[in-house]
Amino acid sequence: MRRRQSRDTASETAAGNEDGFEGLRVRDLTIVYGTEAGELAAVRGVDLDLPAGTITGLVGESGSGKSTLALAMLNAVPSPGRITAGSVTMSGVGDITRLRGRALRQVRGGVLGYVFQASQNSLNPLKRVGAQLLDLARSHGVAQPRLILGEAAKLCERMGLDATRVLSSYQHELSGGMRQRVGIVFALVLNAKVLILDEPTTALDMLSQAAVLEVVREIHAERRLATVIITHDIAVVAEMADRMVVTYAGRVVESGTAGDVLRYAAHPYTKALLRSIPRISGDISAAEPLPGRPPDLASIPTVGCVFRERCPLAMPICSDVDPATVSVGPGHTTACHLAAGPLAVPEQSEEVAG
Amino acid sequence: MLRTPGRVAGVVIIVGFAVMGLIGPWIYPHNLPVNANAIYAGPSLAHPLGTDFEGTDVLALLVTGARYVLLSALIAGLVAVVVGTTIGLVAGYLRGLTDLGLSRFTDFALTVPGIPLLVVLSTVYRFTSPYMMGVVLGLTGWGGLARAVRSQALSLRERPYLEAARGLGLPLRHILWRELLPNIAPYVAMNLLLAVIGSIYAETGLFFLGVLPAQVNNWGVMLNLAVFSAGAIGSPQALTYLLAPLVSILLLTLGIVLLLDAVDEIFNPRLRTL
Amino acid sequence: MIEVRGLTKTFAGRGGLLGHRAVPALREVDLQLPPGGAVSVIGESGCGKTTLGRILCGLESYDSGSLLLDGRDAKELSISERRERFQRIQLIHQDPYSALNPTRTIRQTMLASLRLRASATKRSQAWTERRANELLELVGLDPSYCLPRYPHMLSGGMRQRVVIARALTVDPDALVADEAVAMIDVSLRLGILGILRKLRADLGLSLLFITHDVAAARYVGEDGQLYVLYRGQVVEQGPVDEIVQRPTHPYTQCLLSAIPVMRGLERPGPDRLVPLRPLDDNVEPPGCLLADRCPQAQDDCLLGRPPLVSAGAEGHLHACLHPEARSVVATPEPTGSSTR
Amino acid sequence: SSGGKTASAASGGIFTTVNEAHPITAGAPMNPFNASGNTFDSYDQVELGYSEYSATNPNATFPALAASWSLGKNGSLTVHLQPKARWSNGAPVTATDVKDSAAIAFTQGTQPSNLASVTILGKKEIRFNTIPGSTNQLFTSQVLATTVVPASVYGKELPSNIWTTITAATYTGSNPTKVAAAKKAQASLTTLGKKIAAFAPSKDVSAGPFVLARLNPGEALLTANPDFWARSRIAPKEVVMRNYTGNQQIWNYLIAGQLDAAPYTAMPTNVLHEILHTAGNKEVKSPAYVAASLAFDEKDYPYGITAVRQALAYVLNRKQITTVGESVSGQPVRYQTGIIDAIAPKWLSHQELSSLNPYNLDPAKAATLLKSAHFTKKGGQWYMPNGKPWSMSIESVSGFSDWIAAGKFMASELSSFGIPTTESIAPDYATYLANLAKGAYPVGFWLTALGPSVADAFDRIWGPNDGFVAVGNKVQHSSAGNWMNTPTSYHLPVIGTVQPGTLTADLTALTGSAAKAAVAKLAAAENAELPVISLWDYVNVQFVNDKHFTDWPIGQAGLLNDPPGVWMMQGYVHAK
Amino acid sequence: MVSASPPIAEPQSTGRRADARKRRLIGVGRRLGARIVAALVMIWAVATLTFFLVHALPGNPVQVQYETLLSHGVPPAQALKETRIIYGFVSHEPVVNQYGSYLWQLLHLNLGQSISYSGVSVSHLVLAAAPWTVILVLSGLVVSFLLGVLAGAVAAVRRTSKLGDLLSISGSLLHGIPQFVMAVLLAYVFTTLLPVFPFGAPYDITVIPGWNLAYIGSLVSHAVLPVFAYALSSYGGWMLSMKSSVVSVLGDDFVLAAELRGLKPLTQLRYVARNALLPLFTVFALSIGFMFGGSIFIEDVFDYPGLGHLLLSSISARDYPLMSGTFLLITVAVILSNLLADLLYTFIDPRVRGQAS
Ligand SMILES: Nc1ncnc2c1ncn2[C@@H]1O[C@H](COP(=O)(O)OP(=O)(O)OP(=O)(O)O)[C@@H](O)[C@H]1O
Ligand SMILES: Nc1ncnc2c1ncn2[C@@H]1O[C@H](COP(=O)(O)OP(=O)(O)OP(=O)(O)O)[C@@H](O)[C@H]1O
Ligand SMILES: [Mg+2]
Ligand SMILES: [Mg+2]
Repeated sequence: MRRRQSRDTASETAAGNEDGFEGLRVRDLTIVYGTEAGELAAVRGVDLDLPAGTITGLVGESGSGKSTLALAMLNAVPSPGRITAGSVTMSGVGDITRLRGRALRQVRGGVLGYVFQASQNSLNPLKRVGAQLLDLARSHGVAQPRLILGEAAKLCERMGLDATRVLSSYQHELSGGMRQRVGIVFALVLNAKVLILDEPTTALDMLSQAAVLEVVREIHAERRLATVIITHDIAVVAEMADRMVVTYAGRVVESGTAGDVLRYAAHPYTKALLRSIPRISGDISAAEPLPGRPPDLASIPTVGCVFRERCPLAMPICSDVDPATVSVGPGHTTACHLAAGPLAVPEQSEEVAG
Repeated sequence: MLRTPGRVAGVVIIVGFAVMGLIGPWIYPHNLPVNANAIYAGPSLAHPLGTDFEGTDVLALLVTGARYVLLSALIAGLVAVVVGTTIGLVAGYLRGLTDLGLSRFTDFALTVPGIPLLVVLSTVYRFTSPYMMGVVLGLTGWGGLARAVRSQALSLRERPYLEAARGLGLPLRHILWRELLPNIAPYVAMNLLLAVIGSIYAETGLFFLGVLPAQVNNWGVMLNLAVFSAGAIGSPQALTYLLAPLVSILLLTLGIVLLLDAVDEIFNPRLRTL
Repeated sequence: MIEVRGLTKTFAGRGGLLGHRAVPALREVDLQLPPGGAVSVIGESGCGKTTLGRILCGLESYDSGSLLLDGRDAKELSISERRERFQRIQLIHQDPYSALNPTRTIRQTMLASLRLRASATKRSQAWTERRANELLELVGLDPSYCLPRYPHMLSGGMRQRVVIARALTVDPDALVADEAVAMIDVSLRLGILGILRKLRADLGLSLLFITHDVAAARYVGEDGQLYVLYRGQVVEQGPVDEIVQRPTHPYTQCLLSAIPVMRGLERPGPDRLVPLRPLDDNVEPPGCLLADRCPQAQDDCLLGRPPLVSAGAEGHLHACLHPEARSVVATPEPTGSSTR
Repeated sequence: SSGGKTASAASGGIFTTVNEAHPITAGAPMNPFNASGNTFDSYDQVELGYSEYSATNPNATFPALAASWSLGKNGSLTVHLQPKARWSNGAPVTATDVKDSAAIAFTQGTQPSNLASVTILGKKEIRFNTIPGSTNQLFTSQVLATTVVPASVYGKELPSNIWTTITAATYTGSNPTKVAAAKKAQASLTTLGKKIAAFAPSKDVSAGPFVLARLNPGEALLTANPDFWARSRIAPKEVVMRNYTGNQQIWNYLIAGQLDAAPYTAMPTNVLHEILHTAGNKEVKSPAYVAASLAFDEKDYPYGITAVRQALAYVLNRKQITTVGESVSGQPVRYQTGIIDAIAPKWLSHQELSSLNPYNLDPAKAATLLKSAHFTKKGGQWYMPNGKPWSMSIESVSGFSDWIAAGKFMASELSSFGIPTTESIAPDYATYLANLAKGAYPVGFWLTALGPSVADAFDRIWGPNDGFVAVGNKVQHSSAGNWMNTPTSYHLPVIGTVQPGTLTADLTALTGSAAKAAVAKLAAAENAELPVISLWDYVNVQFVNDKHFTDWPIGQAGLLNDPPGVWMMQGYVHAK
Repeated sequence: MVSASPPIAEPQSTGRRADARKRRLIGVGRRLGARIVAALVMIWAVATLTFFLVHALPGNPVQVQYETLLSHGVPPAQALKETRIIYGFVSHEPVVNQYGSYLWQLLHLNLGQSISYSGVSVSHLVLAAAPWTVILVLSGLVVSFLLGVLAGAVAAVRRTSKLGDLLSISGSLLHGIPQFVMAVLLAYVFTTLLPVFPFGAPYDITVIPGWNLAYIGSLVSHAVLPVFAYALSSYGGWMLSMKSSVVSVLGDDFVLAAELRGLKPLTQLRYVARNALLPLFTVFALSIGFMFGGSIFIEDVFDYPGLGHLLLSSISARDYPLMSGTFLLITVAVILSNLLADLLYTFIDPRVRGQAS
C-alpha cells in the first residue's frame, strides 16, 4: 500500500511541472557504445514526441539505432552503451534518464510497456505465463496480485487468445503469434501509458502479423496510449502509424504524419527506401534497389550528412556540414541540405559544437 | 594466438615437459645412481630437489619419469579422441539404428566409472608399458567426447551449409572431412587436451594408489612412495620428494589448461584475425 | 520440367516420443514447374512450404505421390541419376548466416563444387578460378573482396548472393528459394530479388519461390504461377496477377488482406477482410480444413474436403465450396507523387 | 582423536593402540577363528599361556588362563586353570571350555602336532595326551598356545562325536580302511572348521582383561572385564583399538602422539625421528626372530652354481641394503647361518662362529669366483658360461616397502657390478607365494630364521619349500612345493656330508648337545652353500608413550614380543 | 457433427486441455518407464561385464577356489557348493549356466561371500561400506555445488571486475588439481602442519552412535577433510560451468525482458538462477558418477571406510568376490544416481516434460 501511495504523490508533483503535453518526449538524446575504437554514437541528437493517442512509427534499416533508442526510453541501454546527453520525459513522471533504483523499476512495466524485438523468447521458459504475471504484479506492489490474472485474461480474450490455456502454458507451448500477443499483455496489464513495440512482427507470417497489428491498433485506441512501433518494414508503419519517423545511422532524417512522409518524402533516403519496396499492385518494375550497405557504428561519418555515401544527390557540402532539421510542411521535418534549399546557411547546432 | 602471457606460459610449460620426456632419459644413465649415505637428503647443489629412499636424485627421477607419464597420456588422449570422434561422428551423421547402438554403447562406457574399472583391470594387467597404459586409459575415456561429437554432428548435419554441400553433390569424404570436421575441430582439440589431463590424473592416481606395480619410474610411483613409504606427510624431510611429482603434475595440467582457451581461437576463423 | 503429383508427406511428430501426434505437412499436392518458369508458393507458417521445397530438391522423402523430373519418376532413377538430376535443382536457404560453412573461405566454398565439375568435364584449374569470379560478378559481388574472406566477414545480403553464386556452380536448371530474402534487410531485399529475376531472364532458370511476401513473388515471377498452401493443401492456384487481383478462396483473400497497406500511396482493397484467428493445428476439421477459421464457413463445409476445381479464369483453380471473388489487395493511390 | 586424553591417574583411562593382526571389520563375527574376526588377542581373547620367546627354551611360557602346568612321564601335559578365571558373563572358566577349544583347534589345523586327546581331570584341571610314540619338543608351548573360547557359546557348534572324528582323523598307520576313514574324518573336520570360522556369536564373551563394547570401521572399543581373574593388575578402563591398512597411518598416529603403544612397523629413519620428536614417545627394541633374505630357485640357470650365489653375497653391500630398506628395525646380517645373529652365539661355539665365511663386501673376490666358474666380463657386462649375457630380476611384493626399497637398491648395485638387474614387484603376498611355489621366480625375497625355535628357522630353508615334508616321524623329499630345488646333500670340507632336509626334521626331536651339533652342521651348510643370502635381521621396534601410562616391560625381550594385554596380565603398564 | 458451428465451443476446448494434460502425464509416465528400463538394462550390462571380468582374471579365481577346496580334501560336490556360495557360479560348468546362476544370485541381491573376510557375505560388507561413501559423495557434492554455484554466479555477474577475475582464476586453478593431490595436500596441511582434524575412522569410537551431539560432531569432524578434498577438487568445475551458464542466460532475451518489465531484482535473480542451474543438472548426474569413482582416492588417503576403500583392500587381498561385488555396487550407484538426476531433470524442466505433449 505504501508503495502505491508514494508513487502517487510523486506523480502529482511531477505533473505540476508539465506544460500540458501528455506522453513521452525525447529531447536531444545521444547514446554511445564503448567499442574497441572508442565510444561511438549509435543515436545522436534525437528529438521525438510521442503524444498520447498517437501511433508513431519508427523506421530505419538494421543498425540505425532503433532498438537503442527504444531501450533508452526505459533508461535501459545495456552496457557498454550509455546515454551521454538528452532527456526522456514522461508526463507525470519526469525525466526517466535520471531515475534510479525502485523508481525506475516502477516506471518500467508500470508506465512504459515494452514489447521486445525478440518477443518470441521474452518469457522465462521455466515458469507458466500466469506465474510470471503474478511476479510482475508483486514486483509492482499491486495490492492483490491475483486480480492481475483477471485483467490479463481479459486482455488475452481481447486478442483472440484462449486465456485459461495461455495463462497455464509455458512459453514453448505457445506459437510465435501467441507469444507476441502475450508480450503485449505483459506490457499493458499494469495499465501502461506508453507502449513501445520493437519489431513486433519480424518473425511472424503475414496472418499473424496482421492479427497482432490489429490488436495493437484496437488497444491503442481503447486506452489512448502513446504507441511507438519500431520496424524496418515501412509498410507496417504506413499501415498503422499516425506519425512516422525515419532514422538513419542514429539520426532522425525525416519525420511527419505518415501520409505526408509517404506522399511527400523529402529526404533522399526516405525516397530510396520507398522505391526499393515492391508493391502488390501497379507497375512492378518501378521498384529500384537502394545502393550500398546499411551503416554500422564504425563507418558512420561523424561530420556531415550520414547518408551522403549512398545518396544519389550528394553535394560537397554534405560531407562537411551536418544538415539542419528543417520544416518542409506542417509538422513535417527533414534533415537534408537539399530540403533546406541550396542557399541555406548551416546553423552550427549545439551537439556538433559539443 | 599467443597474445596473452598465460598462453605463452602454457606453451612454455608444455614444451618444457615434452623436451623433458624426449631427451630426459638420455641425459641420465639407465640405472640412476644410488647412494645409501644420502637418503632423503634435502635440496643441495648436487641434488636440487633432494634424494629419495635410496639416495637417488629426485630431479633425475622426475625427468626420467616424465616420459612414461607424457607418452601414455598422449596415447590415451589420441586413442580417446580417435575412438570418441569416430563413434560420435558415425552415430551423429548416420543416425538411425547405428546411432541407437553406438549411443547405448557410449552411455555404457560413460556409466562404468573409470578409476574403479582401471583399479579392477590392474589385477589383470600390470601396465609396465606406457603404450599399454595409454591404450587402456584411452579406451576407458572416450565416452564424453563421443557423446559431445555425436550431438554436434547431429545438429551440424541439419545445418543448411551441410545440406547445401550434399545438394551440390559433394562426396561424403569431402563433407565429413572438409565441411563437418573443421566445425567440430575445436571441440575435438579441446577434448584431446582434456583427455590428456584426465589420463595424467588417472594414471598417476593409479600408481599413487599402489595398485599398479612400482616397477616403472613414474611420477605416480614417486607420489606413492613418498606418501606410503617415505612418510612424507608426517615428516618434512621427504617433502621435496612428495612435492616434486605433485608440482609437476599441477604444472603440466596448468600448462594444458592455459592452452585450452587458445584452442578455440586456432580453429575458429571468427576469432582469428586475418 | 519438374512436376509433383499427389505429393503427401506426414511427419511423425517432433520429440519422437510415443503417443505423439503425426503432423501432415503436405496433402496431395500437384505442382508443375516448367523450364524457365516461376512458381511462387505462399501460405502461413507451418503450411508445408519448406517441406515442399526440400522434397523438390531431393532433400526430404515423401510418403506418397510422385515427383517427376523431366517426365521420369524420381523413385525410378538410379542413385547416380538421382544425384545428378537433383544437383540441378538447388536450394537457396532462408538463413544466409548458416548457409555458408563458417570454417571455410568463400573461395573454398565456391571451388569445392567447381573443382568437381572441372574434373568431370576435363577443364583446367584456371577455369574454376575464372568461373568463380564470373559467378560472383553475376550476383553483383566483387570477387577480389569476397573470395579470400570468411562468411562472418560479409553482410547478410552479400552472403545470400554468395549462396546464389554457389548454387550456380553446378549449372542448375531450377532454383528453389525458400524465403530467400526474409532475413535480409529491407533495403537490400530488392537487390537479391533482382538477381533471381535476372537469372530467370538471362539463364532461363526455373524458380520455385517460397515466400510470405506476395509482392516479392510478383516481382520475381510476374509471369508465373502462384500457389496458396493451407495446412499442406493447395487451396488456390493460378497466374500471379489473377490470384492477387481476383482471389476466390477465403483463405487467399485473408492472406492478401493481411498485406499492410501503404496508406497514402495505396488505397486498401474494397473487400479487405479482418485477420483470421490463430491456427490451432490440434484440431483437424473433418471437411474443409479452413472450416474452423473461415469467415464464410457454412454447415456443409464440415461435410467433406472440397476438391481443387476451376475458378473460371484460365488456369485458376480453387478448393472452396462457397467461393466468392473479392478485391482485397491495395491499389496505388492515383495522386502518388513525391513532391508537394 | 581420543588418544587417552581423558585418562585419570587412578583409573588409567583409555589405552589406545593399533590392532596389527587383522582389519577391524564392522559386521565380521566376534570369533577368534575368523580371519578377520573382531576379537583381539590378549585383550578379549586369551590363550592358556603366551610364549616367552626364549632363544634356548622354546617351551618357556608366561601363564595366562593356565595358572600352572606339568609334564607327565608319557609326554602328556596337565594344565591347572586360574582358579578365579571367569567369563565376562560371570560363568567360571572350566576344563570343558578348554576341551572344546582343543577340539576347535583340530578343526582349524592349529592343534599341537602330536596331540591325541584331552582328558578332563577336574573343574579346573585338564590333561593333554600325545600320540603314543611321537616326539615333539614343542608340545608344551603348542598346547599352551591354545586359544580358549567359552563352551557355552561354541559347544553348540561342535557335534557330539567330535572326539571320535578327531581320533579317526589322527590315524597314522597303514590300515587301508582306517586310512580311508581318516581321510573322511579330516574332510569333515575341514568343513566343520569353515563353519566354526564363520560362526558369529551374538555377543562377545571374554575371559581376558577386556570385553569388546562396540566398533566402527576404523576403531574398536573394549572395556575392562570386571570378572577378569587379575582385575587389579589391569590399569586401563578402556582400550581403543585402531585399525590400519598402511604403515603410514601408524606413523601418523605416532607422530600425533595418539598411541599409548604401537606394534612393530617398518619405517624410514626420517619418520623415526619425527616419532621420537613427539612428547612421550619412546622406542622399545627387542629381537625379532626373523630375517629378510634373498632366496634362489636353483633349478634356474645359473643360480644352481654355488660360486654364483657366493659371488652375489660378496657383491651385495648388506649394510647399505639395510640402511635403504630397513634402517630403523633392521640389522645387517653378520653370519650367514640360517638363524638370527642375536642367538647364533648361543648355539655355535666361538670357534665355530669364527670359521664361518663372513662374506664381507668384496667385488673383486666375486669377480674371481665368477671367472673361476667360467663367467666372463665384456664391456662392463657379465656373460654366463653358456655365452649369454647375464641379467637378473629380483622379485619383491607390493606394499612391502622395505623389500621394494632394498630390491631396487640391490638392482642398482648388481647393475653397476655388471649384471643388469631389475626389480619386479608382485601385486600382493598371496600371488607372490603362489608364483614362488610354481617356480616362477629365480631370485626373490624370503623371510628366514623364524624363531625362536631353531628347528623352525632351518625349516624355512630345508623344509616344505625345499621339498622336505615330515610325514609322521620321517621326512620325505618330493618335488611338490619345492621351489628352492637345493641338492638333498652337501659335501662340506671339514664336516663332511650333510643331509640338511633330514637333519632339519630331526632337529625338532633333538635336545642339548645333539641339537647344538645339528645346528652347527646346518649353519655351516648354509654358510658354505648359501641357498639363501640373509640380508638383515629384523629388530622388533615398538613405541610406547609415557603420557598416560608407565611401567612398560622395557628390557623384557620375550614379553615385548607378546601383545600389550600380556604385559598387563604380567603386571606391567600402570596409570600415570 | 454437422451442427457444430465453426468457432470452437468452450466445453470442447476444456476437453482438449484435459486431454493434453492426460497426454502429458502419459508422456511423463512413459519417459519414466523408459528410463527405468534403460537403467535396468545398464545394470545388467555392468553385471555382465563384471562376470566376464572375473572370468578374465589371471588364473581364474573361481577355478582356483574350487581346486583349493578339493586339495583340502573337500568332496567335489561340497567344493562345488562352497565355490558357488563364494562366487555365485562355478567355473567348470558351461559358461551359459555359470552366467545364469550368477545373474540368478544377483537377482536375490546375493553377491557371494568374501574370501578375505571369511564367512562374511559381500552384500553385508558393501552395504556396510556404502553409507560412508554416500555421506562423503553427497556432502562433498552439496558443499562444492553450493560454493561453486555461488562463486560462479558472482563471477558471471561481476565478470568485468577484479572479484570476478579472482573467482574465475580460483576456479580454473582448483579445477586443475587432481583429487588425490588435493587429498594429499589437505592431509599434509591439516593432519601434520596443523593437526586439527582427526582421521582414520568415520567417528570417534568413544562416543555412542545415535542422535546425540557428540556423535554427530564426531561424524562431522572426521568427515571434514575428505569432504573438503572432494568439494575443493570439484568446486572449480561447478564454478566454471555455473559461470558460463549464467553468462549465457544473462544474454537471453527473457532476462532483459524481466528487467524492462520492472521485476524486482530478487525475482530477476531467481529467473536467472533457475535457468542457469538447469543445464548444470546433467553435469550433476555425470559428476555423481565421477565422484563415486573418485572416492577411491579420497578414501585411500584419509582411510575413510567407504566403497573405494573396500575395493582397494579387496584388490590387495585378491578377494575377487568382494572386488567384483564392490565394483558392481559402485557402478550401480552411478547408474541409479544418473537415473535420479535424469528424472529430476524431467520434472524440473517443463520443456523436457513438454516433449511428451
Ligand atoms: N552492445 C553493443 N555494443 C556495441 N555496439 C552496439 C551494441 N548494441 C548495438 N550496437 C550498435 O549500435 C548500432 C545500433 O544498434 P540497434 O540494435 O539499436 O539497431 P537497430 O536499428 O535496432 O537494428 P536492428 O534492425 O538490426 O534491430 C548498431 O550499429 C549496433 O552495431
Ligand atoms: N523434421 C520434421 N519433423 C516433424 N515435423 C516437421 C518437420 N519438419 C516440418 N515439420 C512440420 O511440418 C509442418 C510443415 O512444416 P514446414 O517447415 O514445411 O512449414 P513452412 O510452411 O515452411 O513454415 P514456415 O513458414 O514457418 O517456414 C509444420 O507443422 C512443421 O511443424
Ligand atoms: Mg533492433
Ligand atoms: Mg519454412
